[in-house]
Amino acid sequence: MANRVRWAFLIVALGMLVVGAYLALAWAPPDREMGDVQRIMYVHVPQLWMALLAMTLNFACSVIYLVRNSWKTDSLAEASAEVGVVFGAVGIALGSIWGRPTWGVWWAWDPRLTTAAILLVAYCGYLALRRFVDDPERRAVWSAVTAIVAYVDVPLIWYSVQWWRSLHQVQSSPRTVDPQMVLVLRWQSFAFLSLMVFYVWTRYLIAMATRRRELAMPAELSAPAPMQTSEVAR
Amino acid sequence: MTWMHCLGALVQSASASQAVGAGRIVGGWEYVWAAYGITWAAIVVYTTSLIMRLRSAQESEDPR
Amino acid sequence: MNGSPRIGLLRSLALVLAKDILIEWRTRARLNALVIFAFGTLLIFSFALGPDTQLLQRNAGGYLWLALLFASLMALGESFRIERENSALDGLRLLPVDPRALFLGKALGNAAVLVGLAFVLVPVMIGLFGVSISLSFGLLAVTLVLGCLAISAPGTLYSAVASNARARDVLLPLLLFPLIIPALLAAVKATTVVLQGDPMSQLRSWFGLLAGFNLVYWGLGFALFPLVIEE
Amino acid sequence: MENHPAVELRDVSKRFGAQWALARISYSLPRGQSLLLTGPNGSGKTTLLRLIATASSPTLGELRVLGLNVRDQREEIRQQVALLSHASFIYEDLSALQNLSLMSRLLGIKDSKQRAASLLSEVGLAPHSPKPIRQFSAGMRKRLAIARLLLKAPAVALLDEPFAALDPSGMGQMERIIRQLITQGTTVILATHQVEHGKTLCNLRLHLDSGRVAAP
Repeated sequence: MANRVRWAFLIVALGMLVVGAYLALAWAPPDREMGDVQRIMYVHVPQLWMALLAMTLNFACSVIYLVRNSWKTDSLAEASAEVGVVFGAVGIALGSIWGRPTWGVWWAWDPRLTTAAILLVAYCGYLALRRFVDDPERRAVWSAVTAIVAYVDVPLIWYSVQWWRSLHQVQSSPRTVDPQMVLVLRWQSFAFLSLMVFYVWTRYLIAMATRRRELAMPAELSAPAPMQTSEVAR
Repeated sequence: MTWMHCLGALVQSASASQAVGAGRIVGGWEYVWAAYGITWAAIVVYTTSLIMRLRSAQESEDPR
Repeated sequence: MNGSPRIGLLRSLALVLAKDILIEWRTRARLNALVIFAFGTLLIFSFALGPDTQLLQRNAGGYLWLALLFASLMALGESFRIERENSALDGLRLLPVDPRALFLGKALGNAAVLVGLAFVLVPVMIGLFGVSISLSFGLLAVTLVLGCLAISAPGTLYSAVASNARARDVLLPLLLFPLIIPALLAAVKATTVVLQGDPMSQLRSWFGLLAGFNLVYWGLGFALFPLVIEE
Repeated sequence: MENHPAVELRDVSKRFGAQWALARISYSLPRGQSLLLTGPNGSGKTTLLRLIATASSPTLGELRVLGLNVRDQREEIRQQVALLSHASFIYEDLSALQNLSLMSRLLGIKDSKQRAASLLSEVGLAPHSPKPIRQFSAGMRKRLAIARLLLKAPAVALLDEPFAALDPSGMGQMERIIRQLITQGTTVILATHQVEHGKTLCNLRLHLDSGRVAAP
């Protein structure tokens, strides 16, 4: 049953994205200043939003893990960090493609894109740390600490990059006053949200399967089934 | 490429004469196609990788 | 059983810090190597960017902080290599020493090494890049101290994590560099302003950012370091 | 509190990754007793001592030391328990005297320097006290480590292979120190491969094999 719901999220996401592609490429009007190039926004902005949402989920899981150790929150943290990196990488690449016709350069140190790129590197570091620690318990604690430390940096990075760029500020996003544009953007956001649920859910199942393999109980020990271990047992 | 430029100029002049419609940046559809192409490619690649990883993780568990 | 009386957080902090400084003093050769490394980094920038003296002058603050950041990686790694040898940090933890005192002591020790290094590098920078201090030396000192503190708090926390992982030499910069960007940006800008004058009075906001960064990461380190070193 | 056993294990298990170093150990050691812990390499002796010293925490089960729970009363346990381990817990770049006086200051002992110096002569290291540890031999390190343990005057002393790397005179000295600890009423747990030697010192014995209690 749960498995069917998980697949439904993927199917809904793909269906919405196909319709969304039509809405974004043909139905929505071109922007007054940016013309058709502005249509990139309908895939660029929602993916960066999803990246930020995934990292927020990762932060929440990390805090919860430190308060009350559980393999479920650790696995969810791992899943959301990877999904956040995937969305973030695509989102930044699209931002760069958008920047080329708009500003004439691939990379203009726009504060939003710069902040996103810094965060992307930070979360790649987080995933590398998870890879380089073999003991599951210590890995969970250390990566939770790292995630909290990295997430708290988001506002600091944001303000510092903004001040740093304040001398030649560029407008980074179009005004989405047209109701048709708002509608398409909202449609695409829900499509990517549904896709993200499928991603995180599937990645979570992979992480839990890995935990079970790492924490395999010998047969005669599994009888009392105390909390920490029963959680990962199926 | 050159005819694209001409077309762009044509569209621009047409819109200028009508004083409504397309704005400052004209054309650029190749960037739009690239952006949507990358998005869909990423979705296909990552979805396949997730499905295969989940399958191999569950297969390595079951024999036990 | 004569239960040992506990000593306070500040006293154990002072003892841990004094221990680190004593070790640094007894292994001065290592400290000298660090100074020479940082000096070499400054020199390399001059060669890599050509003899364009105006460019060097304009970016002197940036080169100074990059040299300090690279040197800090070595200092941080070394500081936890000492603790890992013979599991000495475990020994202190079991003594017991308050782990928060361990964090503050180690982080302050690392900051002290970096501040010392920074004060050695400033005259070198002035000589090499031909800059002069247009605001006061006191403001430069404040910038250096705030910047070094900002590197050392998250650096100590991450170094404690990375020192136990595989590939620790790659992991520490991978974790630290993106994190440190706001502090690095603020320190470089503040240094440049101190060197070249402050027509738009930006110094206050960069100091504010540095102070905020320090507040956040010294606080987080204080709260999270015990979790990192306990097994 | 005085009625609690020195060490009480109930179904204590410890896992490292997929390996179970200890599997459901249950045991109770009364105060003032001396326990000989034996078993082949990798049987879990060191892991057990590290758990009791709160250097790491059990994966499952309940472990109390002097009636205190290792999960939430670590600091209190650590004040009364001392571990002599394979890792010597000493700083290579400091001298023997500096190492010991650092520890005694951190423990809040008055006259820390005199106490450290007298302990150094007790373990026969007085002539080497200003030398950096880097120049010490393995046996000298072991002597310094036992001095570090005595400094704390613990209620429970955990000794992991105390005789390894010692010369005959060092062995004799170590034996004297252990006997003295036992007669002072300290609870001693001694893990060693020299079973016959250990039997002459301890009055109880626990044999471990692949993480389980077994008959020797």
